[in-house]
Amino acid sequence: MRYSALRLIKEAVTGHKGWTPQWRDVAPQDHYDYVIIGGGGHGLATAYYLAKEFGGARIAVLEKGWIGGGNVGRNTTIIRSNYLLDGNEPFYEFSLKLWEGLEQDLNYNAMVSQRGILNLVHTDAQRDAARRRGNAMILNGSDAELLDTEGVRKLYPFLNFDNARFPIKGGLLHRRGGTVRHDAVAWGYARGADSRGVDIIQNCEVTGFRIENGKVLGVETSRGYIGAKKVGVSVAGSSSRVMAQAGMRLPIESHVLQAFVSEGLKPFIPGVITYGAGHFYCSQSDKGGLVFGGDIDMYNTYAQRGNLPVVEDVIESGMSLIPALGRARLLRSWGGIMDMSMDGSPFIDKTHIEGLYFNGGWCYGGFKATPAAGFCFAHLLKTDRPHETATAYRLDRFMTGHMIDEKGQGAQPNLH
Amino acid sequence: MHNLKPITPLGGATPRVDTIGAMTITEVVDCAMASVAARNDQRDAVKSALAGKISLPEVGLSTMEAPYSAFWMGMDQWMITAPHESHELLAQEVKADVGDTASVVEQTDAWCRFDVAGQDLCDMFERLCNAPVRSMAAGAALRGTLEHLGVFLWRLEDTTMAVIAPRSSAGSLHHALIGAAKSIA
Amino acid sequence: MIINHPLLGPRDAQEFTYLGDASLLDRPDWQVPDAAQAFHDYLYLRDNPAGDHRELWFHEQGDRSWLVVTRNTLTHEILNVELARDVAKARRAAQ
Amino acid sequence: MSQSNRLKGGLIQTDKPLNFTFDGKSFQGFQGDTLASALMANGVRLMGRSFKYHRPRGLLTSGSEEPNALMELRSGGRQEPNTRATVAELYDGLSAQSQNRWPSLERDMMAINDRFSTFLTAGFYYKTFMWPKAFWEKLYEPIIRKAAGLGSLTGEDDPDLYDKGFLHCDLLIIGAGPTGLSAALTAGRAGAQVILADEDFELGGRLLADANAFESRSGSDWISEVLGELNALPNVRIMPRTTVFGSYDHGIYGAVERNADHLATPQADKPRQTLWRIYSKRALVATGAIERPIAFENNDRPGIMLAGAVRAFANRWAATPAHSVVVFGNNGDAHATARDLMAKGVNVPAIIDVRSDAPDCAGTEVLAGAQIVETKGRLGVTSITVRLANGQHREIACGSVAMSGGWNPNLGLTCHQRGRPSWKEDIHAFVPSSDLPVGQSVAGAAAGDLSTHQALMGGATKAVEALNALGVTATMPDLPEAEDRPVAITPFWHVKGAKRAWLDYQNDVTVKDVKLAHQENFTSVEHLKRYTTLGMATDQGKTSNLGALAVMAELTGKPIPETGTTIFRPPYTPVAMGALGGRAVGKDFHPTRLTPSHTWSEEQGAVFVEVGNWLRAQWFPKAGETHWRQSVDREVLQTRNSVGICDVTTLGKIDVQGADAAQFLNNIYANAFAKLPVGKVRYGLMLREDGVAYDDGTAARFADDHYVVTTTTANAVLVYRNMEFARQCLWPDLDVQLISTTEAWAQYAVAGPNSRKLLQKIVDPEFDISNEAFPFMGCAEITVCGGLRARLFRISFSGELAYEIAVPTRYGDALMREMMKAGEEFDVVPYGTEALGVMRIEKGHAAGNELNGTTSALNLGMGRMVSKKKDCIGNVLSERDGMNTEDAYRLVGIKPVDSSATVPAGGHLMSATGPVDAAHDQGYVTSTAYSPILESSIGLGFVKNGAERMGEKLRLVNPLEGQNIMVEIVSAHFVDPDGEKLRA
Repeated sequence: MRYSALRLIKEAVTGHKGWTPQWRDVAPQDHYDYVIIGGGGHGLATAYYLAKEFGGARIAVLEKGWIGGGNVGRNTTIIRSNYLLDGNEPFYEFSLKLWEGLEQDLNYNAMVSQRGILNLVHTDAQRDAARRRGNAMILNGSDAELLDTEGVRKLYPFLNFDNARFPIKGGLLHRRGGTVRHDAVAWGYARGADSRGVDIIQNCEVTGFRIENGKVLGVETSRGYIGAKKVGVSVAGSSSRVMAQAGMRLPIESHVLQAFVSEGLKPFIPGVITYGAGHFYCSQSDKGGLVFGGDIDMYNTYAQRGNLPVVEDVIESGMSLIPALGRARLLRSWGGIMDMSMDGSPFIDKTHIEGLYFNGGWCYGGFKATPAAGFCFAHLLKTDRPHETATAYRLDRFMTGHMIDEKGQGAQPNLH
Repeated sequence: MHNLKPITPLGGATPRVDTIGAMTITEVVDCAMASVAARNDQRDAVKSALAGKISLPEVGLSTMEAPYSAFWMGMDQWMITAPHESHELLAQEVKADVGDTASVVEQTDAWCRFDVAGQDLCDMFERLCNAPVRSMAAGAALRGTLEHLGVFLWRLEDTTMAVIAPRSSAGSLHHALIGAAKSIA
Repeated sequence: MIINHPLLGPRDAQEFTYLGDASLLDRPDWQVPDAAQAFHDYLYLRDNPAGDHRELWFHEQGDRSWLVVTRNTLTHEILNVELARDVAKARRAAQ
Repeated sequence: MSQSNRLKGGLIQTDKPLNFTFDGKSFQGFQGDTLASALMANGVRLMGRSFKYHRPRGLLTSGSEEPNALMELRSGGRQEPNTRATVAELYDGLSAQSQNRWPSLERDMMAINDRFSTFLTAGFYYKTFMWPKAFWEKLYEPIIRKAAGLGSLTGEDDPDLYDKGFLHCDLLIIGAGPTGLSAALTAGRAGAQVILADEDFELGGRLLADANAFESRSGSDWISEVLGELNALPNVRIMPRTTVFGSYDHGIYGAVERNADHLATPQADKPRQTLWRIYSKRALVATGAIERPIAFENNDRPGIMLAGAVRAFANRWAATPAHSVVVFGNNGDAHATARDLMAKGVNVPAIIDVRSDAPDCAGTEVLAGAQIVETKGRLGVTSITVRLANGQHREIACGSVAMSGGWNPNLGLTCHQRGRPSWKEDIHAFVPSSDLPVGQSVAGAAAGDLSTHQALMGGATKAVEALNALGVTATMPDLPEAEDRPVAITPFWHVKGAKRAWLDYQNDVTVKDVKLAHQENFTSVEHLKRYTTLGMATDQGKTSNLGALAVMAELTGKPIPETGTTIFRPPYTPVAMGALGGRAVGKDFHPTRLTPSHTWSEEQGAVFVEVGNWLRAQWFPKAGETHWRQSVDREVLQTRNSVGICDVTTLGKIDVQGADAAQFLNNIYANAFAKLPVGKVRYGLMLREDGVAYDDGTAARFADDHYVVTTTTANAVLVYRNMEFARQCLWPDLDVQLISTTEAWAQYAVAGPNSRKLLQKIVDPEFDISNEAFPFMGCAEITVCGGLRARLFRISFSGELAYEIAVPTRYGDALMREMMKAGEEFDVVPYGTEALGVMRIEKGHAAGNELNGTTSALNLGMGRMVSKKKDCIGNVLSERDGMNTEDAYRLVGIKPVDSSATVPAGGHLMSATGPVDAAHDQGYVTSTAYSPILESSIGLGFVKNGAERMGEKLRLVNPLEGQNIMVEIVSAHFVDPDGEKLRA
């Protein structure tokens, strides 16, 4: 079924009886060409692009709960391609380009909104780093502008310019960055994949791999054994748990990132702002809620909830940047489990087990990567070669010394 | 004798005293401090070396044997204090006692100290730090955080708490103490 | 969270700095033939269990002791707390 | 309008009238009123508009679960949007405005959405607004955004103070209704440390709202007796106006106390609210239950309320929504509302009870087996249509409907740690299951025990259990005889066949939306919520979630508990951000650290800069200097030509002692330290275990067993932490003791050709600091100014003959003054961090911009320093291939070919003639400065294989700012490359 304004009108006058399921609930078959483990944004996008771009195969997505229930359903909805390093920026720029055509491609309005993302700078050294980054972005075909204090003030007059502990000295503005209605991304990919014959199987937990002679044959699941020529794992915070079933240890720790939303407010914050002197970033949703976040809780965890000190840390930062926030109220906080890698950058790679592929280590950057991660993982699954924008995301890069460390924090996952 | 004039942590020539409601906040400068850390396996040796001066307290506690006091800082580590006016060279003095059994470091000016006194002490401190102030007995000493600062809290008496914080942050600490005192005044 | 410090009793986790997996105590010998592999595995690979996890916390705003905390990563229940120095010494002695 | 809907009695103080305004109209209420009860008493039913369709909205509830009556309170920086009138305590002068309407609440143009509601179904926006492509951001979204949100912020700074504090207790009791009071009495008498917190300003919970909770005495009588006793107990802390909003790990609860929201403005220096972190050994959730509505046709008109709320308004606040109130319910409790209203003289034309076996009720007609099928009234209900058991319809005029679909235990805090509730069939509601947060128990209505008797007994019993677990003996108190009616309920969620029956009042989610979600396969409860926005409003679905779940269960044919529940997340009710920010706002966001020369520098008119938490003098402008460069150039030239002084106290200083101190330093530094002689300083580079350089500094050896290590300002804390890790965890057998002395010593760099001469005037004459006696990289403990102990280091960051001198911090100010006096004859200059930066770039010293966490010793040109002959952190992994490629970055100097050009830090380097793009990137510029000595802009940077490219011309591009210049790669040591000055 194609979505359009016309269709909406037609359904409205006929009592909305014609809408069909956006994806089917199907029972697993015995065998697939590709089994994607994980019905999150990445897994669904992978299935979608496998079916669309690389055609013709039998594909299943296995999801232990309900699709879109992981980080794609609990993030702060930001998209951007404002990375510094060679291994990253072309990939994220590719992703941003896919975002820009996503709705028409999927025939699903995910509300991709390029409202601009502004990284504030507060010291000369931060400005130098912003300049290096902005130039890297432009040299990679993305966009960036360096604003001075007055330039920032024009966009966000209510920031704390006059009584700040760490004065705002400018910012790096990435106009093509913005936000997306996150749940819709999962549903749009699910609908697109489903319409191309992908089996989306919810409530199907993978409990083990069947591996013989170094080759994967299929997966054991809560709904029985499912054979597969190739298995792609795309399970974000559960990466270590799932890959442990294949006997692998990963350069990954699981941490919780809390996110927050305020009560609905009349339009206040036009774009996305990130504070350079505290842990705080914020945008406002089309419903009016301020959507914001900050740092992770710092300790390994699989509990999808955080603790109060980080809530306070984030809101102290927010208050120090936007003193008017004091009268707004925090409505809800939640936590998602991040697969924090050892250099803050992800993996899209084959494993040493034939037929087993891994996509993970996205830290808290996974949402913006969704289209490209899906595309590149599909490319790898199909061709056994990394996509040209994802060649650096190797699992062995710590052995070879090719880290991609945007923050320069080293092997300390909670600092990336 | 040198002729250099000291300034207080708050930058004044003389210590500052503020009285707000029932609380008095006093900047304390007449306090020399030296840390004593026992060398490996020398804890008992250090204790006996210092026995003539002060008995070193157990975890979380302090001892006061005028003119010296001591509070527990960490594993096998203590802070010894004495009046600055008479014991400016406290570290040298202590080192002479302990010899090679301990590492001694002058800490006098690493810290600022405010003695907070008054009957609303607990009401005030429960707005500042997570230490269980109501169950801290006189003599208890602990290290914790107070408004983003790492501090020692030393319960001198039921109604008096010494707050010892990094000297460079004296202004911020003082501001926080004043704010809390006004809040409960 | 509250960490029951072996010397100090219950202390707020906010006073601590988190490092990670307690296997970071087991720094390899720098002179073994496959030292590069050993250091790679030591520094980069993690069990990352969903369950009991031994991990290093530093009481930075307290007595400055490093602790080995055994904590369940699903429930955050803390099962055991030891002084890391004691653990490290015991391991050295055992080797 | 006088208080036309005010009844007799209640707990308000009619002798204390309070004036207030709503949308500019003046009203009067009484002390004890909420804004909601006062408006109700004044006959106001229309209080808001719904989010999507802008339907008229009135009160639904009497408590914090209110979804409809949201208003803006106060104005300017204190304007507070989305305030629930039901919890806003009335004060004299209160001014409230309605929100999310234009131009007025009565005539809201956006109500046109309601006309188009058939198009604006759940998730309609996912299916349209896609063409033309550019129109989403240009046209559709701006329109949607304009309509978004409810109330507004003014953008002005919030002027109020907020406190944060910490409380400790044995037992935290959350909720001071019958359950909480009975628990508090039990625990208080047992001597335990008790905190009793309630979100209301009046304690008592439902006892305040129900007329006949006790058999033989009034509720308020018992409440005051209990509170009287509790108030006298020093171990009990009673906290009204305090919402416990979150349950966190290990018994820590977040609570917000509203200290001054019942006042027009807080008193001077007093907080508006206080955030309390409550550390409890045990906690008892006694948060009661929340009534649920019934979905029927147009059940959202103002005047249609929850029955328990109507009862609360009548009994506690002596207010009624109308003089004629119909009751609609599926349970016995609804009848109590009818009885209480009639007792207060309110007309109850009928009780419509869906139960075919509904009992009679004296004074009114009970329409058993009947349902409401339609309501009328544009801005408030005027009549309802009832379908009787026999199928006939009857219209009944009324100004209000009091509805009850039963009661849901208030689960929030029991589920904050992801506990899943279980289904209790006799009350048809979810109750807490056994997976409660550690230390928590639940009693009373929150546990599904809905009678007053059960509440009293449950509270006391659970308190005894909790205290027993702590080793405190407690006994059950005498409790009054209370009603113990069984819950008589027939599950009933929605009237079948309704065209539009509301589930979520604020977000306009109707039964039909749930059906559409089901049709489109959004059947998981999380999908349902996200697709329809059910339960995402400011009330977080407190009154709506279960109803929708029941509809979905019906559609899927599964029982409700199998359909699931959404996850309860903190906060329980919305919390002002100000309270979570506390005092850490504005200049107080972080502590400010001041250097020993701060006061002196201020006197000189220095410009300060934030360096971490430190404030450092950036430069010292002189009269006539109009640009910072003039000051900085002068400071550099004067230093290089004569002598300058800079406060470098901020550098980290760590005292390292112990028999194995030398071995320890050997392990933590990449270069060798064991053989450093006493009285000498050595530069040291620290690597992370991954081989990347992360800090540098010096170590001075004062004795065989005593070193002082310096770190960069930025990494002082990190290095100290890592050294403790090395000491305790990696080499626990070494005899080493560490302590920071950063703040103990005021330390100044004295640099320039005349630095020795200056210092010779300061250092006491018995210490020979001549070049021979005290050569480059020497250190000594000395005295100055006639006997003050000091430390002297001959080290240089500027490349000049230079020293660093340290004295106890209290004398730092005086030493600065003495040195400036002593230096007058040399034209001494104080210099700030800018000049410091210029000189270190001229000298080619790496600093934070170069030690950026990705650069190795090799990159920094110090590869040979990394010892291969000892065990040190980082040396093994620094040898990985990827870090040692031929084209690895090398630190170089960068000079513009045209000396008038400016080198931008952050510029990228390209080959002189090749393409300009990322694929051809040759490196980047890390630090730049204008060198007044070289009279040129210069820079440091990393260039691929840079060490072999000296003299090569590269193109430096800065497309961000439209720059593109030619530069030459040169040695990073712009001045004195052979170090002759240092050693002079």
